[in-house]
Amino acid sequence: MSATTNSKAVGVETIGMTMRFGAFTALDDVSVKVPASSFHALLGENGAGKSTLVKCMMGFYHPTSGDILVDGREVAIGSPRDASALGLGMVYQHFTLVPSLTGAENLVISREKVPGIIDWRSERGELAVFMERMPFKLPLDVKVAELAAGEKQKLEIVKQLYLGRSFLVLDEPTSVLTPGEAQEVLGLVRAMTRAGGLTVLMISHKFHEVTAFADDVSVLRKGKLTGSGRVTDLDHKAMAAMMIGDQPIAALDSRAEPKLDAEIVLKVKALKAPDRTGLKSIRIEDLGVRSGEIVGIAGISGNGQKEFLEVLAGQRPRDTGEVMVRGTAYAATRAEARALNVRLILEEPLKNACAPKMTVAENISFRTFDIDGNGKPVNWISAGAIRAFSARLVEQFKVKTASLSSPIASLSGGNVQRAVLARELTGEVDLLIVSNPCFGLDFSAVAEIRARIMKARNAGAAVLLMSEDLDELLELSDRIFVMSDGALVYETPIAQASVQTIGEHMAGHH
Amino acid sequence: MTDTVAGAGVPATFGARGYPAALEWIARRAEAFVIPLAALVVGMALFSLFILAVGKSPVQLYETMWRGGFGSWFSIQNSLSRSSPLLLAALCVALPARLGLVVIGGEGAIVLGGVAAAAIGVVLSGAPSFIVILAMGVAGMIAGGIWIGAVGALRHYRAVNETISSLLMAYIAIALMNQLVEGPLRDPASLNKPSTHPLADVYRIGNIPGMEVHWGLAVGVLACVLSWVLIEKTRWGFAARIAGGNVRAAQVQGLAVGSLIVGFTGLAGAFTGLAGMLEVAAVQGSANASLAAGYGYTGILVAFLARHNPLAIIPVAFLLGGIDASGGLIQRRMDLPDATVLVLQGMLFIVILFSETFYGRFKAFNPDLWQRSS
Amino acid sequence: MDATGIGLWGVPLAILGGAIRVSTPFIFVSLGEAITERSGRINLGLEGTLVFGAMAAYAVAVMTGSPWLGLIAAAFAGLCFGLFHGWICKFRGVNDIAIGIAQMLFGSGLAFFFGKPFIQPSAPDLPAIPLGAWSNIPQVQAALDVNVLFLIGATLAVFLWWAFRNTRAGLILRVVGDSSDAARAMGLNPDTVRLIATGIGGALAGIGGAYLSLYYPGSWTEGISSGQGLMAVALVIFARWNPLGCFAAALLFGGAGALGPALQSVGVTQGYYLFYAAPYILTLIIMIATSSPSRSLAGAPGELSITK
Amino acid sequence: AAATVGFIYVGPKDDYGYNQAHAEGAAALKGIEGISIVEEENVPETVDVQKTMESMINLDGASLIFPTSFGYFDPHMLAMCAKFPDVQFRHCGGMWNKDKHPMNAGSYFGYIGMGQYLNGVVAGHTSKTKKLGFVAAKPIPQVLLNINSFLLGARSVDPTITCQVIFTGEWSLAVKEAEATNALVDQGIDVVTCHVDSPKVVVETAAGRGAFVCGYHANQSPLAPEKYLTGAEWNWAKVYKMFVDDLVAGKPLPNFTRGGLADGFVKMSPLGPAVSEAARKQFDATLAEMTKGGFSVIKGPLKSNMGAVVATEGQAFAETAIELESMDYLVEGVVGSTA
Ligand SMILES: Nc1ncnc2c1ncn2[C@@H]1O[C@H](COP(=O)(O)OP(=O)(O)OP(=O)(O)O)[C@@H](O)[C@H]1O
Ligand SMILES: Nc1ncnc2c1ncn2[C@@H]1O[C@H](COP(=O)(O)OP(=O)(O)OP(=O)(O)O)[C@@H](O)[C@H]1O
Ligand SMILES: [Mg+2]
Ligand SMILES: [Mg+2]
Repeated sequence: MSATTNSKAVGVETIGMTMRFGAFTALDDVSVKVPASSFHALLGENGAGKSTLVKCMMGFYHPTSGDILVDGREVAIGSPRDASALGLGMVYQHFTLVPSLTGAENLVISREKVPGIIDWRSERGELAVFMERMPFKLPLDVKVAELAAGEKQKLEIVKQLYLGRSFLVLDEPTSVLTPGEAQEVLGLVRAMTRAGGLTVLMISHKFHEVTAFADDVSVLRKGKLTGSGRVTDLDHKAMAAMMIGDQPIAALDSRAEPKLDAEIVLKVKALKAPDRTGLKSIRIEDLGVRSGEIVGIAGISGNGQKEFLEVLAGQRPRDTGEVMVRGTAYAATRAEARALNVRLILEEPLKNACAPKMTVAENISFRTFDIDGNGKPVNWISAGAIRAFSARLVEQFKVKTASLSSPIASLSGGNVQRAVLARELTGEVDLLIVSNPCFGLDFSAVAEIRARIMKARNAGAAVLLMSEDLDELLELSDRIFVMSDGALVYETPIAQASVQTIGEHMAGHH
Repeated sequence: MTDTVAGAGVPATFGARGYPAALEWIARRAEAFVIPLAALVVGMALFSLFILAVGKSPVQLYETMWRGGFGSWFSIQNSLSRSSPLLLAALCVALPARLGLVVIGGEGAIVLGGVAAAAIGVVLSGAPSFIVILAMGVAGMIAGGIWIGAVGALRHYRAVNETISSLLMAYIAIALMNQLVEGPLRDPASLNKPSTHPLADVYRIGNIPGMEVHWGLAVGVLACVLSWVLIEKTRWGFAARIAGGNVRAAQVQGLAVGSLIVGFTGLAGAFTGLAGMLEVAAVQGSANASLAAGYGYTGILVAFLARHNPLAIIPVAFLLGGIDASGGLIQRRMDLPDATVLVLQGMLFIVILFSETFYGRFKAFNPDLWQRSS
Repeated sequence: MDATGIGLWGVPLAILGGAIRVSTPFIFVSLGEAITERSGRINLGLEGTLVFGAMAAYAVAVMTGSPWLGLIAAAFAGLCFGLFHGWICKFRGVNDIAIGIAQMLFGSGLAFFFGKPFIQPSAPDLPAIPLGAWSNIPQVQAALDVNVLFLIGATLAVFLWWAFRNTRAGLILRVVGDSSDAARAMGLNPDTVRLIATGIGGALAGIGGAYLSLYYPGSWTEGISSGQGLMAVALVIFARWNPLGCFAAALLFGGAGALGPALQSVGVTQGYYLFYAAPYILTLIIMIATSSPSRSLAGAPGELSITK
Repeated sequence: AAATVGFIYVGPKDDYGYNQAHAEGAAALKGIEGISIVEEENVPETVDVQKTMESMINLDGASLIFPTSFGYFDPHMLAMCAKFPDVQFRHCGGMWNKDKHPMNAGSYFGYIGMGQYLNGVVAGHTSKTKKLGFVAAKPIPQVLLNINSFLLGARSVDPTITCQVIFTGEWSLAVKEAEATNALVDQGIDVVTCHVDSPKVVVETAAGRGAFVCGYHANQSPLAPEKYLTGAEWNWAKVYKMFVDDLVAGKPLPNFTRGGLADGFVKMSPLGPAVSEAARKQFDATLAEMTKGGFSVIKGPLKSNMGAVVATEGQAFAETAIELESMDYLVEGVVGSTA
């Protein structure tokens, strides 16, 4: 087998890469040089062309023009197989593990040379030896579908190491990891670059990661290379300027003073519901969110946040307990949500909050298609009214779309989330339930979304914010809870919050 | 990517690119007609090769087909008659498809709808005819609605795959129909063709005035139009499209997905049950094994060819009826077996379905890509 | 009970014999379809493939006198149908379910068209292995007269079950069926894999058809298949894409199908239509009992349109 | 006078059974001067058959139509009779009734029960186990009469013989027919016959299991030369010729035509090699008696298998007896049920 971690690092260089999708130029004459054994960061807004660039390097896309040099030699990379043969590997932005295969199967089948008949006994033995050398333990015998997001991401990276890559591309590798896990993963590859066994090209939206781990940085903007340099020479502001030019970044409203006696909008009492395995259950003893405050819920993914959210969204039956919104029992029906002004913003909106093939206009009108201007229910759909309504919101929330009748799936992730924000934050909002709203988005989009949430809070909405991003929670919340093993195990007001203590509770060390 | 909402600041009669709005409107809609028609022609050309290969004349074949299916008022009525049950049967597939469900067991709703209608017709015998006919229609719709609605309910509440359950239930329905028609509901006078008691003539549905086609055609067309209005113009249709596009998003919006699924499958089944009732009231005069004539299965094809658009079902069903009608003449005139028509249908439909790959490929149909060389 | 009949024992024996006799086409079609669906495509057209396979096998057997050549012809014809489906469905926007339905018509139509001259002649049968030779009861001998294809089918089921986890080809198939993106990132071409998988599926369906016309019931008529092909495709979902499950489902279907005639033969003569519906009722009940809304369809290939 | 005659079949023309028997009859007309034949196969008993008849009339100018399937009569053929009073319709099955039905309609049928009785005679001689089997589609009078005749023929040889019947529920269902045949043979039955549209599968399966078979509809002896005893066949050529001769001669066509062995509407397949001398003798004798006329299959004392008296001592139903056409019982000795 080919699993070695002590191969020799190679350098990769692109020269004049240009990639067109139809009439649209996603990459325009981009030349980037990543020397062997370096840790290179690639920055850029959403849609700047970062993923496109690295996919061209991997043979996943065939560039319109441009060349690739590996260790100074020009090579032809026609498919991911060719890249693999050259020692080039990539952890894709969207998982490329096969959900119904086990970890071990995923590792073995990704190898370049797989025997016709696989001798699992010896493979397992060799995998066990290999895993010994890895800094984290992973269950290799369960289906990938059953792994938590963080575990999947680690497995993606382990897979690349297992394949003995000399050059590794990481496309937003830490977006689903906790800060601790991110440290661990990036630390590992950083150490390998230092040891001369690996070259890393990382795409990230997180400046602090870039500063902490990378040697060099290149920045793309609208498909063009707008700058590059040593990380040590650049501060965050300079990088941001290269990314977005001098366009302004949405600033967070200053936090209005919380009123301690404000109405409790959301009240959850003695809630018990089965989790997705059906074997365990989540239990929320007592949770209240007042008008004008943001209550954050921290936790490592897979500790019941998703189930809690599903209960609040009416997608999961509960065994016992009650959910009250402004004093009335709430079962998340459309009528209740409308009467009580409850809104939801979820991660990965295309998967959770939109109908991908319906148009932008239709998606924006999901909340309002069945009422008229005065909130009265109507039975007839008016295409004109839907267009007019969504045209206004598209403009107001700066959603970039070719037209209102484009399918929403053709928008970039950031713009999909903007469209959802437009839908959910329009009109009166008394309770806002938010989950990982900025997942995978660039910093300007993130800033804008956070600003909108804060604005809603200041306008009197009660906000329940579940996030795996501790920075986000610390930035936005008034109080923070930690969810672990299906229960809220710790509560702290923001003033006393310590990353240390929260982290310990998240890890279940209490 | 960069331009935002189209149309802003441009005079209403001109589109964003300065072409007359009417031209853009036509261009956008022309695609849905031009591509399938072109496919039809290509399919027919391919079939010509087949016909040449077996030593017959394609010219004669198409001439015969035209005469048998479309060439005269008689032929057109013949085609319309054959297409009328297909309209309702196709809705059994097209409506659930809006919710992302693939239902293939419409045959079950047809036979049970027919049996229920026949039974009610006999029970109410003696009552005024419009009441009986109405009651039969309702009975057929309830029976079909329950049958296919159950498929939807099983899908939503027990996660039973609707494709297989609807197929299984179609077989079960046919067995049930046979058992009832040869057992408790049998008219002892129906000697060699076990049937329910025949409907009195006053309870029979006649032809549309001026046509040799029974009212089922009008009912079918009306049902297609209503279904289209339901899907495209009402909040339930909109909600169903959301649920079909992404169940999770629909749930988050507080839409009652379960009710939508049961409602739409139930309605689909009801329309199909009505097809059974029409077979009884307009054609057979009683319920018997002839109810299981395969309309439910042909309906699947019609719905897929119509891309689950209820309005498109109307011409597609007519095309199918026409091919079917001309099949007889082909047998008689050209000494070709009945299977010729199956081969023709298979070829045509494969080509038409394949033509879907050309949607969105032609600039002529997409005004967004038009550029004025100014 | 007299010496010649076996009375009530006939029922279990008929179920066993029926399971062996009737299940074989279901086994082949559903195993073929399991391969196809595991690659992320669904081919509803196997009914047409089955019927054409039956015709082709019979015709070639009549013309050459060799049932084995007939079998090969059926497999080859099925392969062609499968490859066609696999090829045409790779184009963007082409719906695999719809193409399958059209191919159902096309396959049956071609079979009926070219099969006319072969309804009258008799073709040699595929041989059976007298596994019941140890018994001196003729009924047992008859029930255990097992056609080689049944044994091949059983072996194939076990082999596929093993191969899906233990061979490169099996893993590649599952990768492609579960995630096209993952497959592409590994440098696999999903379209090619699906083409091959659909081709194999078609070939197996053709063999299932050959069994119908060359062994049981062993003649070519236009009514030779009463929807076995379509039902077998549905059984794959029922079997959760597991080859052993397909085998078990086919046996269940064959066995339950023998219930109606067997019960009548021992004098249970009321309500035979309902007995005939037993396979469908039983399958539906098992499906309802084993499905649960809190779990998605376990084992469903991620790229499969019908379960998405 | 040139005339066009239309034939409509419910299944494929070459099914080795019911439809083939009619198609052979139609084929026999093809040489007749001034007559052209149009045929359509696989026409379901729905509005399709109405439109097919209309199309034959409107587009082919058919003046005489034979819709051959039983289910075509009511309502389909009757509707067309009313619509086209100048066209003659003759339906196979014997449902026409001059009090109820128009005069341009009519029916023809053959007394094939007699043939099944002869099948039974041979079967009774051949069976060692004294158990016969019958694979039947549906429990309708025609089928019940065939089953009863088959058993009574056998009982004329040995009154202890029984006949097991299995209904498949459909006119054409290959696998089920094969299963039914296997189930019968498993019960020790050694002679099988059937009444389904296409007996091919039953004949081949039974012979394959080593049982003897009697055919139906058409001559199936090439399918099982060793095991085929005899068979009750239609001889529609004779009937159709009769009609067409009248048509050509310009005579009015009869509305109600029936006949049996004596009239040549029905014939028997040549006796197979397995038929014993004794069987041959009784077969010939019975056939002669039938041809002479006045032979009754159903005659008293006779009970149904539910114990009801169906014919009292001295009561006999000739083949033409109208009572036989609403038969709803299986006679004593038949194992099976009518519902
Ligand atoms: N398959 C495709 N077809 C058409 N256009 C594409 C395709 N893939 C990418 N694009 C276009 O190329 C642009 C660059 O996309 P890319 O995925 O490279 O962005 P990115 O820099 O990786 O953004 P993110 O930070 O969101 O990952 C996008 O705006 C998109 O419009
Ligand atoms: N059907 C389509 N037609 C045109 N463009 C498409 C289509 N599907 C996807 N795209 C383009 O491909 C990209 C999908 O990639 P992705 O979702 O990663 O977006 P992105 O460019 O990376 O932006 P973001 O970071 O906001 O997600 C979109 O930006 C979109 O412009
Ligand atoms: Mg990207
Ligand atoms: Mg992205």
